[in-house]
Amino acid sequence: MATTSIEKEDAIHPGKPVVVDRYNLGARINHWITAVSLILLALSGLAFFHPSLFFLTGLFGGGQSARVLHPWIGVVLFFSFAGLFIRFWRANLPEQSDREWLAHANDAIAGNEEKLPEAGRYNPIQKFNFWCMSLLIIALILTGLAIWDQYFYEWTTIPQKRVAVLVHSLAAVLLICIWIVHVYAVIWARGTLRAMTRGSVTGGWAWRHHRRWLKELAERRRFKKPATPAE
Amino acid sequence: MTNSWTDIRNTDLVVIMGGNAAEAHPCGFKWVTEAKANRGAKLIVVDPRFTRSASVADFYAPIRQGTDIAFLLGVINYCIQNDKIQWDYVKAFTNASYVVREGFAYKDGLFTGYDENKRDYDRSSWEYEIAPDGFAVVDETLQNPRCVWNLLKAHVATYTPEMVERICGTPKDKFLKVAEMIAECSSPTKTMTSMYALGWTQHSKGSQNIRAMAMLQLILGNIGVRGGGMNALRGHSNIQGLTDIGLMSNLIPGYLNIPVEREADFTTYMSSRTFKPLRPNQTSYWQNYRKFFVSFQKSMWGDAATPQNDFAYDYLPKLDVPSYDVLRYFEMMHQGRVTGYFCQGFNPLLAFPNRQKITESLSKLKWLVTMDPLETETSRFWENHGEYNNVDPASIQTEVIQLPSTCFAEDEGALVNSGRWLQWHWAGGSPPGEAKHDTWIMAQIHLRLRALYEKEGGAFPDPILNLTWNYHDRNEPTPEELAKELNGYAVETLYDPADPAKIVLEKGKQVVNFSVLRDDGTTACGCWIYSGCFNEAGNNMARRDNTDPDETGAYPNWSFSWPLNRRILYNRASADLQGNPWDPSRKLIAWDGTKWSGYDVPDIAPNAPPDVVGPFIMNQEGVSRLFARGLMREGPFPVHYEPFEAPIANVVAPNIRGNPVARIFQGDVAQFATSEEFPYAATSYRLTEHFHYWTKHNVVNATLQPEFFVEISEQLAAEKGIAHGSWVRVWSKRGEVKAKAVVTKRIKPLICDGKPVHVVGIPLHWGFTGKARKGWGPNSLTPFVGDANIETPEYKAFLVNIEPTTAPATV
Amino acid sequence: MNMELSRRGFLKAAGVGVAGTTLGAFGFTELEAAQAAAVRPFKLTNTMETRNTCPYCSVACGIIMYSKGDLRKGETAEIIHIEGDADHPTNRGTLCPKGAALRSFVNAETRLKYPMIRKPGSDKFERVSWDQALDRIARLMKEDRDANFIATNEAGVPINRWTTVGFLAASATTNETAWLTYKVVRSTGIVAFDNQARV
Amino acid sequence: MEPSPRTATSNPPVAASATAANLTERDLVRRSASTVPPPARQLEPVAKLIDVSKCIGCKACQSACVEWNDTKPALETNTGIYENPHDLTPDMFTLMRFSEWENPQTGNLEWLIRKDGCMHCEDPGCLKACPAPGAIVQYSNGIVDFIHENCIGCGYCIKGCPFNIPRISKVDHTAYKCTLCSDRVAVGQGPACAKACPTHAITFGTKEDMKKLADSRIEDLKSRGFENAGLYDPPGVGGTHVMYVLHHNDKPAIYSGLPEDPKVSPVVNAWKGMAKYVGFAAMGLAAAAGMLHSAFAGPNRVTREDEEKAEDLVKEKI
Repeated sequence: MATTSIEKEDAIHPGKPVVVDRYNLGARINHWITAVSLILLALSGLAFFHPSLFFLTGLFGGGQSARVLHPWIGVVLFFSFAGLFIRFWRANLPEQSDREWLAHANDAIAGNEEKLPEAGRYNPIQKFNFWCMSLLIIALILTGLAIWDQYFYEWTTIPQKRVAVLVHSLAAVLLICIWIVHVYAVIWARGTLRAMTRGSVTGGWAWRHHRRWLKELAERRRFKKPATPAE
Repeated sequence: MTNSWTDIRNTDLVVIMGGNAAEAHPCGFKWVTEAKANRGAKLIVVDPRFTRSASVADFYAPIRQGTDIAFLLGVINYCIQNDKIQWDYVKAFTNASYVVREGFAYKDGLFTGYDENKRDYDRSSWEYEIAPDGFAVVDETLQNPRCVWNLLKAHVATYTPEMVERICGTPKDKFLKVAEMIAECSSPTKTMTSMYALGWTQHSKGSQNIRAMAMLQLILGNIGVRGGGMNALRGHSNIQGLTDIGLMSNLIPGYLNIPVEREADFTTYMSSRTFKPLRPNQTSYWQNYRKFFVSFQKSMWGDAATPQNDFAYDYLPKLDVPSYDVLRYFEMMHQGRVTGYFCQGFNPLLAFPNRQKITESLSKLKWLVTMDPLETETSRFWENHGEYNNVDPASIQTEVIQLPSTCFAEDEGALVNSGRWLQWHWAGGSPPGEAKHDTWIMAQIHLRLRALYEKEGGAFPDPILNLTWNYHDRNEPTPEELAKELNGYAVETLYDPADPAKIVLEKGKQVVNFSVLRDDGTTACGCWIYSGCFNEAGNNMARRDNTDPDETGAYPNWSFSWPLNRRILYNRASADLQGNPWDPSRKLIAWDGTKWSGYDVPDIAPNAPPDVVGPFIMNQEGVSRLFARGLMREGPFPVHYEPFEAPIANVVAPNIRGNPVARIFQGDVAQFATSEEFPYAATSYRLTEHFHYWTKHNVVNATLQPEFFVEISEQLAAEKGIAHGSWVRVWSKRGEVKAKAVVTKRIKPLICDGKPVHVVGIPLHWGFTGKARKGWGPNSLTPFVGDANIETPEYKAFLVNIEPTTAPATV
Repeated sequence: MNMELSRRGFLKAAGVGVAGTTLGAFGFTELEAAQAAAVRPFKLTNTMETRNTCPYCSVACGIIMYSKGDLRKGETAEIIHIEGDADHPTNRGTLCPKGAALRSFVNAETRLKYPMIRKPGSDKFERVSWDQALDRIARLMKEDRDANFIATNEAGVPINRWTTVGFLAASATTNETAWLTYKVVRSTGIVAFDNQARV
Repeated sequence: MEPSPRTATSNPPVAASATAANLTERDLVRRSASTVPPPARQLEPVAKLIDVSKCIGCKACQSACVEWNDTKPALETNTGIYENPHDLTPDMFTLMRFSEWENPQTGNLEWLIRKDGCMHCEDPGCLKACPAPGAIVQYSNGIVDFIHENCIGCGYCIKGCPFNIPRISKVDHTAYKCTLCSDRVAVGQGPACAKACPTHAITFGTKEDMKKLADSRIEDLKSRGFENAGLYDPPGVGGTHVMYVLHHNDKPAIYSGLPEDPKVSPVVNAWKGMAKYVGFAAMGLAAAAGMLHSAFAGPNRVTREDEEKAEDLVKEKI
């Protein structure tokens, strides 16, 4: 059970404060490629989604180039996210304790984390986001291919394309919503962002949000050289 | 066409048989759709294939190719049996009442006088009984058993609906429906038009196909009336003009004849061309033959044509055979008896039957000159194109000179449409590269040959050295100059014979029309039937007044229609014996008690009384001929003969193969197949997307119909295991082609004489040059035999076999 | 109803020239100079019109050729468009799929541009000048005519027949070309003279 | 109402003064992904009437269309059918479609030939679907036209069209279809196909006139035994500016799949309607929820105590 919530790169640097490695460089690059792709996709996609946002194609050098770029960025996103998926799917598998955690969702939203069961590497909301993202990205890539007329026109019928384009836009909307939640959560839970910039969090952050993860790391003696104060 | 394209709007019934007007003449076919939409006219299509014409027809009946005569004689029989005859017309305007001489008979498919060895008839019994006064004997009561009507009745009695079904494969009920619809047009107020083309001519008895329909039209009273007529839809833009101007072995412009060897001098020549009327008071317009002939000679050789030398009669070649038509000539070429050949805008390698023979023939030439705006297969017959033209260039010793000529857009002049309108056109584009006008090329050939004869002398140079050549620029005669020669002019000042002081026309002026031509050498006229096209009033061919009084479809002031701007031939026949129109709503001309007038130029002297002078002025009888006398080589009535390659034996004359008088060359007989080896009845045709072998050079048309195919029924496809759109091999005794298979419901097997007959349709537009995909045409397969009268090859009915195959190797 | 069109009566006799057209008849009484923001610019503006006849079948539809450049002014003229002549009584402006694509015939890649000769046994055409080609033809003709012309038959009757050279005439040339061809060919005594009428 | 051009009764003008275009921005009634002011004038609606019963399938319309529009459709092969090119393409705006139908009532073969191409819907699905402002416009006379400078090549028009008409060019990646020869109509001419059509199976004029003409054609067809002859002017798309006279108007599908009751697909309507609102609402709500949460709950900070707890834990285990 517990083994799943630890990744290879996770390690504790004793010190004051304690610093915990959460994401190695590869994971961070992978994440940011995904993030940038997603933002570009959202911007270009929204430009096609509603006329009032068509001006956003200007960011891509115009409508034609936005149309050309969007699906390619989609491909980048897909593979990039696939990388993240491979890295993190185990840590995002649901656990028995998640039920209990979710039963106290109000406390989670209110920030009363002490009332919650200890979370592993990811809490259930994060897991939910992860799986939503995964499913939506699969839906987007599949429907995206169906409407990528330049290369795949022959693969689907027009009625299928119509469904595809509708599903694609709804999936994109949902994905953007999930993304908003994700970004907000990062901002709300202070100290989170450094996990994806520096790759590490403070021990306090881990204690507060992912105590079980921290405990397990400690339990297994996953220690590295002490963090230098400068860090 | 006896009528014009625009006249078709006046019809009540259109019969498309022996043609596919919608597909081959779409814009002319417009007038069929107009007649349908505006007059409620009906359209019948009779064809082996359900064509695009059939797609808009009110009634379609299938027929086996090469059996049209049986069908048409069946309809005539139906009309006679059911008394659907326009009697007044038949009695007054046809030779129904003429009594045929004793000794004439028909039995077992042959008329009297047949000589099997010569494959020809002694036609002397096919004549009227002539009374001591020199006129033909007639029996207006039609009681005489030897009168034409009774002979006809007996002749067509064989062709019952059951017999038609047996021969043609047309189900009896469908035949009867067609016969019934046609028979309705025997009413004087209903007309039918016949639109036919190469589906009738391209048979070994093509002329008789047409005659059979002409006879039917006469019985129904449909010749000479608005919305009626026999309308040959000519294939090419100026094939009418080239025929009129007589670019044929045996013709002089205006349907005069080149002398034959036994006509040793002009007097002998003229002795058989007096055209004495066979009935009192008849016009027999050919009595003017001598005037036209002499005027032609004057236009050719001017001052060198004098009364003393019989107007240079000897300058003309004299024929030892009826004609040196292309079939005969390629046969000669094949025998190595030809040195050089010119092809001006013509592609015989693809256009003539039995391509293998054509290739061999061209390979035996010393030289070949082609003149064309486009690449042709003929000019590259020596070039290897893999399976598509499998020849060895090194072994072909023919020198080929290819001359680039201009196309329509770059030249000026007149083209004659199917309705005999001479329409002038103007040049609008610059020729590509060094391409030159045909007139320049022909002038250059003449001038250089002439210069050689002037300098070196040689074989009989007189006709070359004396050829009239008084053009402003000797190197390139202008279209106007040439048109004026065709119209004719006064060589000397013409005086009125009744009043020698009165000048009719001054020397050098254009004649008003052929009525002023003379036989004494004082007039010149290149082509008498065109006379009037460019007279002192100017270039009448360039007229562009499209008014049409009372919307008759005549357009009398648009261009010029030969003869004399007449729009409907035999228009006198549109009125009854009192001179009143048969159908007042379709008046054409009428007699007002003193003269004829109306919407068209009368076909008869304007003051010729209606009850005296017959409408068919070119015939000695003054009436039309249901009985053709000796003018057709097969006989005075059509008879059903099978094609030389037929899927069944001739039901009415089982011992006769093909047309008994069609000319066949010995080498070709061995290449005629039987239905045992080659069971399927093939036919060739045009598609609407293409024009012969030209449009495969046109990227647009190539796109619209890119690749050679054959059409077969679903049943034949199933029998042979041929998949839709797959490759098939089609072969005859003369060659093979590979094509894509179009499997269609539009072709269905026919039951003929109890046996299923499968039709294989082979369109003709592909070759090895141009933009379209490389392919073959039907002429790799077609037999080398022609019609008995005019030698048109039998492209429309032959036998093949078919099997699935693989794609040809690409080259 | 379409047949009720084009009752314009007498038209100018000339077949060529720039024609003004009354747009008023089609509803736009006031022409505007407004910038066409959308529609493609009308491509026939400032072209020369020349009346001609479709060279394919014998319906002989009237056509109008639109060219850049005017032959009558001695300019080079390039045909940029061809369509049916609405004033023509037979076709009323309509054209079949061949006629409607005439421009692509005029400008076809496989139009011939230069005289060519293929020598015996050769596998290619070689370009020659017109003079070379025509002199060669005249010489070949004369050689054979002098050798094979039959002036009289056995009975001594002049028959003046030349059977060893034949001439196959076109089917789409003008009457005037046909007549000149007739004159030139007949004057030589060629009897193997034929045309497309037969096939 | 301003009268509109009719079927060309004259030849195209060539003088510069006579060829100013008369379809301008101010004649637009709809513009994709944007709004237009009400047009200054209302042109009389035009229509092309295709009388299938007069059509001989000669493809003159295709030929004239290619020549007028200077397109270059590719040379294909024969696949056992008469359709060439095999489908509409960015270079072939109109196509004759052939179907061989055996009439079960009469037993007769009927070769039904339909000229396919843009129907110029009154309620154009392509325009509705188009995301690019001004790439698809509709003029007050009913012509629906693609403006290539504005087209982004996304292919949404293909999804919007109930008739499967627009095609995206592989060359310039913009959508192409029949323009109803807007450039010709703008100077008082009919479309090139209508001008060329040998049998006048294609006619062009005011929609009202074309309906009258259709009535007379239907009457003629009924007199010839086609009881179900009728006009195809489908109301599901608000009527069309290209209409058919069909001998069997009760069975449009036999004409190479002409839609029975075409309308802009509900999926497309959902996509271009509901989805937009729902989508914006959802994204807005998500953002708003975040803001509200942040306002009420404040940031979730790691405390000193948390850090110490962590340090303690680590010390304990080392």
